[in-house]
Amino acid sequence: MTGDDPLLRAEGLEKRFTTSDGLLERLLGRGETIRAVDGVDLEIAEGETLGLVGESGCGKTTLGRLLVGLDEPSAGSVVYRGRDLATLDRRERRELRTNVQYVFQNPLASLNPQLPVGDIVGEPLAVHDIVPPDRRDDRIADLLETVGLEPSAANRYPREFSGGQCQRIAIARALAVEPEVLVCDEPVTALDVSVQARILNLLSELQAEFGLSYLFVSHDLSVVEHVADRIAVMYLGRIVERGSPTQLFEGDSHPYTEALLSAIPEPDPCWEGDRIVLEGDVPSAIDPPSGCQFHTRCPKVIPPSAYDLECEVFRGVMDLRLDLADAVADGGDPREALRWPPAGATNATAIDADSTFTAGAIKDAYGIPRTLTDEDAEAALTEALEALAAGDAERARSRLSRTFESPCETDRPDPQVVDDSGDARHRIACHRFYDRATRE
Amino acid sequence: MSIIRYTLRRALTAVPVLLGATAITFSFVYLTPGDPVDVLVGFDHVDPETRAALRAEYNLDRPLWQQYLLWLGDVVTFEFGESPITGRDVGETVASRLPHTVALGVASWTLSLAIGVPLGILAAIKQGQPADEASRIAALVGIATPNFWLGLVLLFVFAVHLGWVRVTPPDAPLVSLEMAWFVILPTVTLATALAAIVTRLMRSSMRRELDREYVRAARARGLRERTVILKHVLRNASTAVVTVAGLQIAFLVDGAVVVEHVFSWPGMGQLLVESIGRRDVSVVQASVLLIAVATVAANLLVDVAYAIIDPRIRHDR
Amino acid sequence: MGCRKGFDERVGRRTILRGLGAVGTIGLSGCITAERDDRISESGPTELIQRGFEATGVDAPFETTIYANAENGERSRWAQLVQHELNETGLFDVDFEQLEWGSYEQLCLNMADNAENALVTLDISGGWDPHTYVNSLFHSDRRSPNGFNFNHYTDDRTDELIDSGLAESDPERRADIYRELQERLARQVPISIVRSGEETAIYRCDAIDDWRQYPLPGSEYDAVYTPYGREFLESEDGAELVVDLPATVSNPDPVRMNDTTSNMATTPIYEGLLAVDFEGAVRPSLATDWEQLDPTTYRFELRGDVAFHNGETLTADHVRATFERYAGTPRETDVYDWYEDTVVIDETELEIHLEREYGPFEVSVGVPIVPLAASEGALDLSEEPTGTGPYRFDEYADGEYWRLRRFDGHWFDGDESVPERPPVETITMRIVPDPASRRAAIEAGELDLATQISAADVTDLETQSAYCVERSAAGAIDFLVYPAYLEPFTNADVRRGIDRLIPRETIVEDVYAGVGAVAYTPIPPLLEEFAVDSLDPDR
Amino acid sequence: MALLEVENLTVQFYTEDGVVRAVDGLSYEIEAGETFAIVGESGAGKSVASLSLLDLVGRPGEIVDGEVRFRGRNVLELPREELRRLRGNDVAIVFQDSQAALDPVYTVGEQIVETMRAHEVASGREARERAIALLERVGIADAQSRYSDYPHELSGGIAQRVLVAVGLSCEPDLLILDEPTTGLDVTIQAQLLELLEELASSFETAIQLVTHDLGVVAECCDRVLVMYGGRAVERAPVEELFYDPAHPYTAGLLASIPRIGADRERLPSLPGGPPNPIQPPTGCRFHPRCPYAEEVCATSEPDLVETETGTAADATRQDHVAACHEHTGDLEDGLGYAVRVVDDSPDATRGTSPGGSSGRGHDDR
Repeated sequence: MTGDDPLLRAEGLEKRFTTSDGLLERLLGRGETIRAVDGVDLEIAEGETLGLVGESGCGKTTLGRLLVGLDEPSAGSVVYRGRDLATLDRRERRELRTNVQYVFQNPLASLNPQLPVGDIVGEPLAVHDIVPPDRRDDRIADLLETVGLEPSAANRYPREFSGGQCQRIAIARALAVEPEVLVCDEPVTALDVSVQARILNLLSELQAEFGLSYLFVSHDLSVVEHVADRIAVMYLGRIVERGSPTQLFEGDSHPYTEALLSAIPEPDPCWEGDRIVLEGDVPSAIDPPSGCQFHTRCPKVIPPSAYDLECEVFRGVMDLRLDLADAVADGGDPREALRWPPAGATNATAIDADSTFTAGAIKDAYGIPRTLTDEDAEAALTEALEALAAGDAERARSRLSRTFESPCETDRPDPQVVDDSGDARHRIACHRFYDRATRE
Repeated sequence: MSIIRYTLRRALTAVPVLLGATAITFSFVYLTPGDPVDVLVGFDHVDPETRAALRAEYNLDRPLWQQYLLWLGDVVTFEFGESPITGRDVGETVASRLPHTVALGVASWTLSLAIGVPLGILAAIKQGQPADEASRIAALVGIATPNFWLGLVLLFVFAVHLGWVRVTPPDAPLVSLEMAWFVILPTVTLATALAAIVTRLMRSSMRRELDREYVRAARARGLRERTVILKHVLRNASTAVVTVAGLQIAFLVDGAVVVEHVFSWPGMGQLLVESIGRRDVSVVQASVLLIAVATVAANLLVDVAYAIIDPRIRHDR
Repeated sequence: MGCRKGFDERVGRRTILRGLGAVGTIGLSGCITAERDDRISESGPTELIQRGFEATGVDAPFETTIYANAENGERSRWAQLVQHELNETGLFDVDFEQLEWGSYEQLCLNMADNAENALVTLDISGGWDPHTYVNSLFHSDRRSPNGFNFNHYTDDRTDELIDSGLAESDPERRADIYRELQERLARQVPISIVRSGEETAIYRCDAIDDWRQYPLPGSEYDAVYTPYGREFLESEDGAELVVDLPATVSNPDPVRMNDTTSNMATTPIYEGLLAVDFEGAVRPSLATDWEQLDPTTYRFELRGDVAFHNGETLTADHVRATFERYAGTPRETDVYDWYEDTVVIDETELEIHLEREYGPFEVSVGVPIVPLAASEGALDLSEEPTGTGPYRFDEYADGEYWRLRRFDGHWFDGDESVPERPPVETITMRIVPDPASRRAAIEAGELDLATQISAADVTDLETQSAYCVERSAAGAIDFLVYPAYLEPFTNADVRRGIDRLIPRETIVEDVYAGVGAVAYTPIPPLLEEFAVDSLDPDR
Repeated sequence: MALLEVENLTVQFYTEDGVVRAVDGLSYEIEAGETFAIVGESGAGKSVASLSLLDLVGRPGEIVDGEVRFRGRNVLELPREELRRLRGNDVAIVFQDSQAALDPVYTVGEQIVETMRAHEVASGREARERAIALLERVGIADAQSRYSDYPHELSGGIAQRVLVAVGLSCEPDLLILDEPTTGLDVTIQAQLLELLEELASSFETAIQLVTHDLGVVAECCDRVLVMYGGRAVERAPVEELFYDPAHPYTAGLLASIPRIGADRERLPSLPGGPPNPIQPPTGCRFHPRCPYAEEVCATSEPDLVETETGTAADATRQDHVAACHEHTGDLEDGLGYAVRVVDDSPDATRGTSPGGSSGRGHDDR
């Protein structure tokens, strides 16, 4: 489906924000840089729907804004029909705005409550002077009908409509200028399931009717799966995996994608699969983790090759290591940063907060077996925990970080093509797939 | 961001504001036609040499920017020099008037809050009930009553007919019981409109906050209604009032001109009006500078108070 | 008491464009009206105006604006009466506008330079000499902003008459000159004089027995005790008199003084060589005797044993130093219009040489005689006004009050009409800027006397037995300025026509509640020998 | 006697356009320790019903009828002070919008401590320690420093956890969760659901979960009540509801859930919109949207009956009840949908198994 010349292509797209706004901050150099979008390549073909998935704060909204030219990229380029957006002049930019439209997450908030629906939908017609004034009312009625509303809705105000209807109005407004691309930012997140389904159906119908291309941004894979031809999964400003839904859901996938997928509640009370629950929130984009940015939460983080450790076990060791590093960096009591006293520690091994750390209790708290299968690893861990118990957090930290350094935290994984057979190229940026990729 | 750092940051931004304000008033005062020397000589046709000598005496012959810099230099050393009109030290003149205005301003500001805040809260809680309606009417009357008229009415009723207070200030120190007694009428006059504004504002922001989810959540947590209103709603609602209370400093200066006139109160308002009438540029500039400093300081206080009340301000970047 | 005179003269010449209040005199000049009505005969005002319109090629209705300053309600009202009369003729379409004082002052001072299409309404107060009323308003040297010749009226004969009036010291000849001048002005009507004012004082009858009002503003409180004027205020010895001041005292130093208020506040402090009494007669004060040796030389005999408040004793050197002190000061023209030098003959005798013959010399020479310490710079009169008067400066609370105390070292020994020392020991002048508050203060008993009360309040309080009112014709006139630089006002017929339309009686009776009198000529009836009873404007 | 008994609860809102019956004769009960779900679209009245349990419906709403008995005492008739003691202490609510439900000007810790103090559960240092322990308990890392964070400094997931901690602060017997996961990322939602399950078992707290997301219901609830237009249309144990929905509305809801691998071009969806709250449809309120509606549906209002027997439902019994004429035999053609269960190998985990789709799907007809 991707032709030679995609409708919209992004190359090496980056967007950095700086947190400082005041003169003083700038003088003191206190500003911190947020890498909201960090080197993204992307393309959308004509008539295609690209799903963009990720958690809040992963940069997907920023990416959407960059693609429609609402924001200027810090680096990289966006090419629309072969034209680099950066080279466009004002008029062309204006034209582009009519070709690429945006539908926002919160339908009610994005509609001016003071205006009747007819004016809201008709506004872009007037601004871009698309339809002569005398024919505007007809066009507005057409548009409202297209999105499944009565033409009489034109005389009413947004607050008189339900969430789903407001989203229809927003879509009608976006369609008013006959765009080629619609960027839908979480268009159904705020809606009820039954309404959600109908909006999704509407979007598909519109695509079929007008040959629209969509960039469909959502955190819900089940929704994206439903509408997208291809899916890109984003984590902390980078795209970690992309491919067709089938490739993502039926073949191998990035551990992050797996986690997202697993998190969707199964509407089946008897389903008893294992759920992958990621710990914590998305890390801050101000100081993103090194290497593979997901390594701080990844359940399948790769153990150092020197040791023979299970993934889950190593995850526990990693968590301990990272928490300890935080504690040392903050200079506080390690007990405050560590899982201490161990949450949910109900058995006898749980120790009250005032007693000293014991290696066993810490291991329990981090889900590490009392004895590691790998002897060298066990020795190093024991040594570190003893140091910690003795109160030398710094020694414990350095011992741990020297011994248990994962390749995931040192090298940034490049996307590897794992499957080129289907209708899309399936690429994953994860060290686990390096072997396979090189094999191919 | 800590409160101290926040305060410092806000204070730094006040410096250019002050510079700008003084530069503007400085040029404004000079650009208005009529010159102190004209007033001095009473529009008489004096010997041109005398006129020139007088102008030189007060640097009026120099280019405007030089005058401004000279003046600025004086200001930072707190040397305002001598007024060409009165021959008195400008700093002393202003300093002798300032306490009166501060006393009146602080008193009426406090009174307006003391009346407006509880009344606003009451009206918000009793929405639609007689107490609310009464406060609405009272506020409307308060806003609509001109200070000048109210001041005179109070004067004739309480000073002339009832004889409870004096018409003119007593010969007593500013900080004395007699003076405090006298200040009641001007304070009430000046506070009335302010109190009315505060009442309406307090009411509307309380109403807005009362509809917020956290209020319902606080009730759901089993907090006493008193706690919900006074601890939660009031604190959130007070941000708007704090902002307006700060802006009212400027309003007070404006109102003081009229109220001081009616009550023969020797404050900054009268001084300013008088000095403008006499083209006493040096006094006008010093007064305006003082008012600007006061306004900026008040706004700084408002910002800091705001940040203390609402932690989001401190963190917003 | 001569000091008075210096002040009056100064006040007049430098003039105070009065922003606030209305002061007026009772109708001394009412006699003119009846005669005038007979004279209007052959051409009425509208015919005059029409004739003027034809001559200047202006079509009716002519659009213009009449202005007043918003602070002065009475002035605004009479301006509107004029507006109404003009619009009634159908020849004019007049707007009325109010400006605040500062803008209004600028409008007036610059109207000719900006060729404003505006009629402005003002008043002016002068002194005991006719020169003070005509020079600033009509002399071509005094075109605004150098004076109050607002519409830049220029007439060589007028200038000549004004100048010769000033230079003539023979009273008879002066009277002729001013009569001719006023007749000329009545024909040309560069401005229309509407009303002559009146000085009023209102006081509590229980606090003050009888009050004599000085006719010129600035010298009101002379009446407390004036040996020269044979007036004093009866009261128990050591009493305090509380009176009003309409504004703060801007500067009590005679060479820097620039407002009436400072004048009022310092009148009892200073004395000059000669003074003008309540009737306008020149009286000896610090000088016991004087004679004109030739047109430009006057010899003065000083009173001996006169003490200044700072302990100095008056000598001829004080007089000389006082005059010299004016050089290069803002008030230079008070003296250097005529002063050449002083020859000290001995301690108590001196000759003053004039640079030219000077008509108003006797009313001008009474500037406040100040101590040598002030002339030498050791004493700052701005901070501490010091003279030889019956009261000395006690304290000033800026914006609140100005207080004087009896000066026990005053030279006067008492005579059959005035006691040796003033019964009132303390004069407290309370600064009450608002006229309504002044009224309230007098009603509340906080003021014994107030001088600046609105005409309406005066007539209101007059009816109450607790209050007494003292009025006297004053040296003030209200007038209407034409934009005489602008067609059709360039035409004298137009101005004359409008002049006749001005409803003077209504203005005095309705607007000023009968305070003041209708007036047609610039020299008020207070100056009896110079005022003109009747004039034929069409002559 | 159940922990909570709701009987014939009726709540009205007086709006400019007319009277809205937001909750109309709702009856149900919750046993101690049970997790009970109320499901429905926006505007179905589920949030209003929850607020009514603590008499928190403010103007312009009013509870016009019914009883809410908690441990046998009618909450709606309690004196003010007793009602206050009940709120937060015996019954706590976790509101939907966690950021809005926390007072922005007080720290997280202050608000937890304040709640404990209001019920004299703990105060001073002890309250502080308990608050920190609670924050840890709900899985907040670095609870000590989070204690002095302001709400705006929290992410949505953390804020929701804080709200749960506030709810649990006085160890209530019943915790009402109003759309606790709406607006959260799926990953955070998963964390929270896991937490709820754990808490329900360790605190022995009964939970009333209000949600529109049937996936969430399937995850963690024992019994479900489905609301439509202010009324209960179906109530059943969770398995029965999912495998044998007795009301066409429930069936429609189930069908419209997007499912990974379901491989449907179009999502089945319910036609039309929610009923007009001011003038609800006659008869069965769902009939205008119901594909199986017959004449009787428009004229006669179906009662809530046991699906098996067709006898009138009793709020106290944990049966499968529904309000559809089908179950009283009044429907001529019957309900034409069937539930298809796609069974995968039991050890399959989603996403990673090559087999793809899993779970059970519901299809129209």
